[in-house]
Amino acid sequence: MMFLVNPGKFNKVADYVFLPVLVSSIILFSIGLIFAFYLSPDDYQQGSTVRIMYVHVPSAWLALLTYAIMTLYSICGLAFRIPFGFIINTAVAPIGAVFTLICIISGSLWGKPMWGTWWVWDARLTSVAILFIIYLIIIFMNLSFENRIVREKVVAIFILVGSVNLPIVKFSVDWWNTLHQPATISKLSKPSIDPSMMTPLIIMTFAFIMIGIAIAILRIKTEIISRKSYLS
Amino acid sequence: MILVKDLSIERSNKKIFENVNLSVGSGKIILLKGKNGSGKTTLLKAILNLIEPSSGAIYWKGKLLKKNLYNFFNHVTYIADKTSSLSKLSVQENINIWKKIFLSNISNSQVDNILKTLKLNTYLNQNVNSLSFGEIKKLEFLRLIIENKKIWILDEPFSNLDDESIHIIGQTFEDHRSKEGSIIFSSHQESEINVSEKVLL
Amino acid sequence: MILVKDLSIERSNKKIFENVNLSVGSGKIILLKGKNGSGKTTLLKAILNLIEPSSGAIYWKGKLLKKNLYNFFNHVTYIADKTSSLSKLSVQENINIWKKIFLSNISNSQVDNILKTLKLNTYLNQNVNSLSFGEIKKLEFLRLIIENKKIWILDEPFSNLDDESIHIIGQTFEDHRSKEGSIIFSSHQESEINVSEKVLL
Amino acid sequence: MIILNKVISFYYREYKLNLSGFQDILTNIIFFFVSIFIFIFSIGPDKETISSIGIGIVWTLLLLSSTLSLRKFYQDDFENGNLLIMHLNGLSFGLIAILKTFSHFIFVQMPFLFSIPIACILLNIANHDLIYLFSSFVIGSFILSCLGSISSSMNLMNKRNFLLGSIIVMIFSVPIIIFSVGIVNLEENFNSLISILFGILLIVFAINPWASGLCIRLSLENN
Amino acid sequence: MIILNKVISFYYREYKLNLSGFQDILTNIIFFFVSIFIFIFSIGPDKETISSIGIGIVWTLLLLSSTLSLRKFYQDDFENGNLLIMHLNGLSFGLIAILKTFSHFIFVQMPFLFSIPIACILLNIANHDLIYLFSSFVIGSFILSCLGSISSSMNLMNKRNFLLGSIIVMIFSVPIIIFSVGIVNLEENFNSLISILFGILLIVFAINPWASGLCIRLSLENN
Ligand code: HEM
Ligand SMILES: Nc1ncnc2c1ncn2[C@@H]1O[C@H](COP(=O)(O)OP(=O)(O)OP(=O)(O)O)[C@@H](O)[C@H]1O
Ligand SMILES: Nc1ncnc2c1ncn2[C@@H]1O[C@H](COP(=O)(O)OP(=O)(O)OP(=O)(O)O)[C@@H](O)[C@H]1O
Ligand SMILES: [Mg+2]
Ligand SMILES: [Mg+2]
Repeated sequence: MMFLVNPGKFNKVADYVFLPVLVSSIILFSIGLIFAFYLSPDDYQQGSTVRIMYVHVPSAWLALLTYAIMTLYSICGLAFRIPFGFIINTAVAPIGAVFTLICIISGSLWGKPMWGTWWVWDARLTSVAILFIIYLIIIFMNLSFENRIVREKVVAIFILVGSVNLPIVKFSVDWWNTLHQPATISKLSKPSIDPSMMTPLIIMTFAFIMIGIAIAILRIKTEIISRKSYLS
Repeated sequence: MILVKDLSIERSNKKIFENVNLSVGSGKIILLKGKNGSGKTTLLKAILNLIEPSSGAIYWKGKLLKKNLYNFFNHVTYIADKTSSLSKLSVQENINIWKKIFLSNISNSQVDNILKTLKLNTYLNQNVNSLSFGEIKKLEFLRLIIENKKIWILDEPFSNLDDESIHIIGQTFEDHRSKEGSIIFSSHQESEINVSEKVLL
Repeated sequence: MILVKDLSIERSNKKIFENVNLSVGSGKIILLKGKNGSGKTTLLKAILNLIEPSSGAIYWKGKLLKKNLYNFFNHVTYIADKTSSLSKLSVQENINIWKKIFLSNISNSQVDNILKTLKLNTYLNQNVNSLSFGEIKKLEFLRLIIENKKIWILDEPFSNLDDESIHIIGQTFEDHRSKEGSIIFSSHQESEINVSEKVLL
Repeated sequence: MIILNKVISFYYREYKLNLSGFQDILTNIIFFFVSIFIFIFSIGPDKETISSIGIGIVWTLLLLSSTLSLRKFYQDDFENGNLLIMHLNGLSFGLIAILKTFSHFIFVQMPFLFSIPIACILLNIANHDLIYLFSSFVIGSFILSCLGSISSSMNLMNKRNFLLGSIIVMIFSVPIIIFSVGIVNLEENFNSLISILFGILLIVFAINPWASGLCIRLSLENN
Repeated sequence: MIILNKVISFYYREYKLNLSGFQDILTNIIFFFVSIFIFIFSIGPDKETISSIGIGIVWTLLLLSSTLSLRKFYQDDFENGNLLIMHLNGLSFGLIAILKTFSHFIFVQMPFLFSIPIACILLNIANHDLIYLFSSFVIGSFILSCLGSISSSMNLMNKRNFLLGSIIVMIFSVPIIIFSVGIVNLEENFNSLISILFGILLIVFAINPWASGLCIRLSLENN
């Protein structure tokens, strides 16, 4: 598993993996879309707007997952002095931001028919918006600080501090009663979602993951190249 | 007292200078010479521990300067190539502030004297931003007297000054040397000052 | 072309200078000399109509300069004692901005040449605030070439420069003179430039 | 048409200075949203309240942004000598003031203009208010730019009586804002109110090059 | 006790400087009151709403106007070389950060403290809330000063994107806002909430000299 922390090994593994990942993401996406639009039923309450879910939920999960990964790598970078951690942080932040944006936009589109407004100030929505802004700040810090060494550390610390927001996003629906849907799948024993909706959801989730990985590989590789001078 | 040993400095992966050696004893005046961009200012800043050298070290009284920084600062006045007087305040206000922050016990008449030799005495209530460039520069030299330290580190002290002022500053240098003080300064101009050593960068 | 006649200037009721006469013809290089605070900068600014004289007048091509101001400005480049490049931008960005605002049709290769003679060509992508003082000063001279005007008004162009750069600027002056341009500049330093007239303030 | 070219290149320079890239515009907008967040957090998420004070929030932020950037208005260019260079480049002081005012309007106020629709979504401002908000906002922010120009050029001179002047100018913005907010709330009077506002705009716009130009000239003389 | 003398003279200097920048302070306060007027006008004269959101508004405005003055925090002294002089005068970077933070608190935030009572009258905030508001305000504004110090020292290194620092401050102040507004609204929990706020203060205060000091050092190196 050294390829997760070592740039050289990562490059090697990435070369093998990239094409399969890309192909499978395309295939999964096509299947997922077919399922989402043709093979899944309308919801008895929500009608066909329920199909937004197949974009909304995977992107929300990935937004959170990406941030969690960044948090882990920040710890690697700061505590264990593994520079690869900083590389991942820089490379992955925009991807997370895009997922968050997709989540917010799809959620708003969903919210208009369901709740009657595009936006409400409930705990989950607000915390997701903050997550988005945190992502943007990370990106801007990466762009605008000149001194690399300081920048990396500052960004990593910022990521760690910002990770307080993650549990708030995740559990806000349980902690406060809000408009937003509570967790469906996390009830491990018995998902409260219909299996006919479950299949496309899972396929779409994997499609999103694969696309995320593919873009991440590209970005991490360019990041590694741009730092060749000191990575040895 | 100050010993610069094999100092090399890089900025953004670009070598500025390599293996500079320099020693500043008491009663010595040292002149840094070199083209524009040869690293005079950089060297002076490195001596003040503001720039991390890529190799080599600086010693102060035999010990690593870095370990002894604030002790060293207690003996140093630095005049940078930019002036530091506050342009929105008057000359008098600037002097007052300097007297306060450097905890100087210089007497008012002493200040008046220096202002008179520097021909600044008529400008006391004028705002610094309405002074001429050379007058602002001369005002800066007051800090040398107010701070009253052993080591003077000066970056291009003579630029923008007329010959008469340069002469006065030169005399101040001699004075300081005779009091066992040491001076290290950079300059592009030839001056009448009798330097102990000339370092080419 | 420029004729300064019996010019006196007061600032805050204090006489700076009185009855200065000066004429700047084409192909002439005029040097202003004087002590710090003698009013060199003030005179240059008065010529640019930035300071109202208390008596006397300035003529441009026989007419009162004041009446003809923007026409006059079309022929003048002024380099003040402070540099004007934007310190947060890179050298290249500064040059681009200058090219735009002075509507200059100077070619890129010409700029490259000058940068090379001034030894600034390696700093193109460096931010101006990380250049050395002299390099910033040299960068400023690029404006002379980019603006490409007849009359150059320069305030202490040689301070903070090394001898080599002064020599290069001196050659540029000679060039300009041979093209019937005129230069008026102030300086404290002696230089090798063959001035047509020296005005003492 | 040389002067037109010069104006264009003036804006090229302003653009370079203000937005060295897309990310600066984005930071402006993000700043706007974060401020809205802060408001919401401190007021509480009650829908009714939020939509009733939404317009106030937008106006406050507008005012904030224009005060925030006042110092940048002339100060930087004055200190590094670029104001002088512009003048010597053939732009009269009055013209510089006009150009700078527009530049402030475009580079500082406009980003807010573009974020208003989104702000309306977040703040539950009714759609039919949007048009009132928009028009009053455009006019009001331009008035603020003009006033900002006058007061910050007064500040260049760094003399006590002028300090007071710049503060007085700031105070002038109070009735204007009150008017503008009124426009949105009193829809029936919209036309008459907006013409009053427009009148104020014309007056301020006419005074601006004259007053700011004079201040710039005097400050250059004294520097 | 040389260091004590130096600290005292540091404040003498700050005092002189801030007085000459008096109009900035006044501008902040004017901004504060103008914004309050804006809110009152946009809400309409309904007393209930006004007093219910009053505290939130005061808090937000406090936050916004302290971001207003961030630029003055280190920038000026950095550019004219006085930050360097202070350091060479024997004040370590961390100490400079601490002193500057207090100076910001005293010269920028304090004037607001004095305007709070007036704001309370305007906003119909009950008298017995005033004491809560005051104590939470003092602690909260000191936290803001610390955050401001960190972000504006970061800004020294990042030459262009001025607003980024403000945004960071504002994001971090979200929890502070929540707690502080909470203090006033939930009087029964006053003690526990204020101790949370105090805890945050301690953390930020401890980080500040370290973080700001580092940033100042690096920026001096690169200048
Ligand atoms: C802009 C508005 C919205 C945002 C920012 C948002 C955000 C999120 C997030 C972050 C998650 C992932 C939570 C987790 O992993 O536990 C999520 C899940 C979900 N959202 Fe939304 N949402 C929005 C609007 C909506 C709307 C309008 C609906 C439907 C009425 C909706 C239905 C769901 C459902 C069903 C899930 C899956 C819950 C689960 O299985 O855990 N969302 N949303
Ligand atoms: N942060 C930096 N990154 C890259 N290069 C730098 C940086 N800072 C300074 N330099 C370069 O270092 C060189 C030395 O600068 P320095 O200011 O020491 O020169 P100097 O000898 O004082 O010149 P001058 O006589 O013009 O004052 C310059 O060429 C400058 O461009
Ligand atoms: N607004 C003002 N009020 C009073 N005196 C002023 C004002 N502006 C300038 N002066 C004085 O005018 C004198 C001339 O200034 P000027 O800048 O022209 O001198 P200079 O010859 O350029 O000197 P230097 O060689 O130092 O640059 C100075 O003594 C200055 O103090
Ligand atoms: Mg130098
Ligand atoms: Mg001069």
